[in-house]
Amino acid sequence: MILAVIARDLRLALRRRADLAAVLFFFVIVVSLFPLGVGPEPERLREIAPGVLWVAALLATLLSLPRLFADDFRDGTLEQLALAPLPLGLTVFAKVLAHWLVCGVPLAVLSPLLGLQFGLSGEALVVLSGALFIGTPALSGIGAIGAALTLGVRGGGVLVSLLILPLYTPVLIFGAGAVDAAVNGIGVEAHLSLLAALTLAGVFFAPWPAAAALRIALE
Amino acid sequence: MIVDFVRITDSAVYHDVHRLYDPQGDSLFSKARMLRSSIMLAVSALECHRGGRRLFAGVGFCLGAGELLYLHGPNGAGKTSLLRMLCGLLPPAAGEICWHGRPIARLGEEYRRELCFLGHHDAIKEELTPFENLSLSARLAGMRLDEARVLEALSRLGLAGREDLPCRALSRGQKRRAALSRLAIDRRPLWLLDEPFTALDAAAVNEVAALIGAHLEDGGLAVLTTHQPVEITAGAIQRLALGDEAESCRR
Amino acid sequence: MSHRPFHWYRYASPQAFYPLAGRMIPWFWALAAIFGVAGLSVGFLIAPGDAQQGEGYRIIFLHVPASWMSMFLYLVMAFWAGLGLAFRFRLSSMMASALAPTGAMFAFLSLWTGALWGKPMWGAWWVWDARLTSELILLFLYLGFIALQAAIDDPRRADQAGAILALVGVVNIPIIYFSVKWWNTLHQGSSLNLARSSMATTMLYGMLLCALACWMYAIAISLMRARRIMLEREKDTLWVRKELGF
Amino acid sequence: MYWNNLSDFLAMGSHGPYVWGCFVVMAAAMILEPALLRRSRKRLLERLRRQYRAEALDGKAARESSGECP
Repeated sequence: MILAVIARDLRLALRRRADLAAVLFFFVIVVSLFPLGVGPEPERLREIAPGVLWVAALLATLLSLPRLFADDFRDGTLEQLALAPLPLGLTVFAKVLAHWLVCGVPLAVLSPLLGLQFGLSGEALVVLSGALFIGTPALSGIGAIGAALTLGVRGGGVLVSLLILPLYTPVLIFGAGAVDAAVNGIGVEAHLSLLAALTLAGVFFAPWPAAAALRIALE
Repeated sequence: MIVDFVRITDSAVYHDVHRLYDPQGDSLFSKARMLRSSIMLAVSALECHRGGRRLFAGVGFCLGAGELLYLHGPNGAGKTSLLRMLCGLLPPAAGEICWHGRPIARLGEEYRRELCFLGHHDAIKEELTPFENLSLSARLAGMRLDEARVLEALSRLGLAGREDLPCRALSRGQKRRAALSRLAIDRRPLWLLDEPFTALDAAAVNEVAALIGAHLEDGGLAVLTTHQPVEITAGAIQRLALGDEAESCRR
Repeated sequence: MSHRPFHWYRYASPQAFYPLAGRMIPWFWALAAIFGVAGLSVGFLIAPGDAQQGEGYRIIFLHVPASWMSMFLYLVMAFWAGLGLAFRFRLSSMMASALAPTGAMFAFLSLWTGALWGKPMWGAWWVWDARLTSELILLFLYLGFIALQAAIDDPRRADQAGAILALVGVVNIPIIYFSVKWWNTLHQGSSLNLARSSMATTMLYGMLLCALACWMYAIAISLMRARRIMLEREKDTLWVRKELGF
Repeated sequence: MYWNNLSDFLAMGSHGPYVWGCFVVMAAAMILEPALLRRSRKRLLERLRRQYRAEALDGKAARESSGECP
């Protein structure tokens, strides 16, 4: 049943490739703006690269969050999902996974390309992509709570960022920390393991409050 | 699969038969449900508030197998809220809803496996085709359907040539038909339909009425809100008025 | 602030709680004033100067109580909100909404006093150290709670949505705190570690008195705001009309 | 009494502006907040009284059911 929900979301996302592309272009544009603002010195760029790439990934995920529930809420399919004989938490878990596949994975795949702009070494690029790969599920999971809370609320898009960015800080710290450690050549295992812990917590615990928030929104 | 024994306890027999049987085996399947004469939806002293006002209070009724409940009343009388309470989406301010004698709040998924809700929204995705929408809602309801049954259900609702058009391209009435095609394949006993006949032409109205009649004959229950007078042939019909027509105390 | 009315159920309804809160508020204001005067006089007049930090350290008599209160009020808010969500007690949800602005104010005051304390000690208005940063994030959590409740019109849904956010926030506060601490351990450790208090006892008493003053103040102000919320939400009921003499 | 004269007390050993900066802001906050709250409460009471008076005038006050909305 969970696979049915995941397959459904993936098929819907593929039918609307424009949204998908918009999120990725946003990520590329935001990252490419920084060198223009900060200046071309490779040394400084290499220093700020982890932070810039991670914050851009954060914002890109945030941009695509409302899409997680808003369309289903508007055309009534969210009610049917809530009435499916499946715990709502699992349905939300499936949607978070689908959102991660559609939004998180492309970010992780694309990031090494953009890392080159900042002069990151090969090894750092691998760690960057790996950290993003591990971290983005947590972004989707925690973001689902924000998306569910602000469902059908006016000004919801802006509100999501205010609600969710504080909760994103641990993921940002460990994610950017991992890449920073790689750039400086020190061990990344500690960062990545903590990031993985956050992701597990995010993906397995976040859907339940999100489901509760959905139930309230559907009242 | 042949059933070797059937445990006749009040709420269990229906589930055993349902699980042991592949939904395709219609004939034997419905005979098993006739065995269960006491399928019951019992609602007592239901109360609903919206925006600080009390829409209705003290609403209660009992629905046995093969019975249909008409909910009518002016707009804003709380018909939709009552339906949403019955399907567990909206918790009532007071009162209780029991299915098989057990409150639905505690039943959770078990209850949701028994009911099919169709609200104002069509609950179909614009990007997907009617075929995909219907097979998806069937899978979500826990049914494994082969292609033939889905196509047959769609053609029954007059969508013969349009199975593979994205729903965006369909008219309002056709979208409603695509949503209602769900009833053609649904085997769940309790149907909660919120104005199913809106935006439908005469042919479609008769078809849906026939579907509901068949469902009632089959031993199912249905709660219906509608403004058009429609003749549903089978089943005992109860009526419940909400709002000004009713005498429920207005705050 | 977690006083529990003795007859729990009799005071669970806003109608019964409104007059009771009305009677208690003056007492809490009085207590806040007494503790305030005592704490400040100890802190500013009696306590000796500090060896390295000179007289500037006296800011801790304002900074530490504010930080404590901002953290404590968030926990109490999450407690009331969780109660409101679980048992649908409208009164406890109102209490949670009443606490949020005061908590946000204390978080802001903690940041303000922290910055003014940091300037003479570390030479910079804002220092990215673990405790100040997590205090900043706590302020964002408060603002998120208030903004979410303001954006939703239906009071019941606003309460429940706010409750979920508060509970998720409470679970995340330790994670945020330790991740920030892990990221930067510039801060001189917690200034009040009861095990090895590096401060003279008079300073300790001064700080505790100030903390009590802030606590009484928080109770008084949130009871007042809770009463205002009660009037607003129950304006269609008869007891509010009687309350206003109609 | 630690201080021997007022000017030392105010100067706070070269940290005066910082200490008093904190003190003033905190005191202001703890006075402003209740004042704002009292003002908004007064405005709410006026609004409610006006509303009830209007209702009383056009006879809506004669509600038949006594039960207050829980």
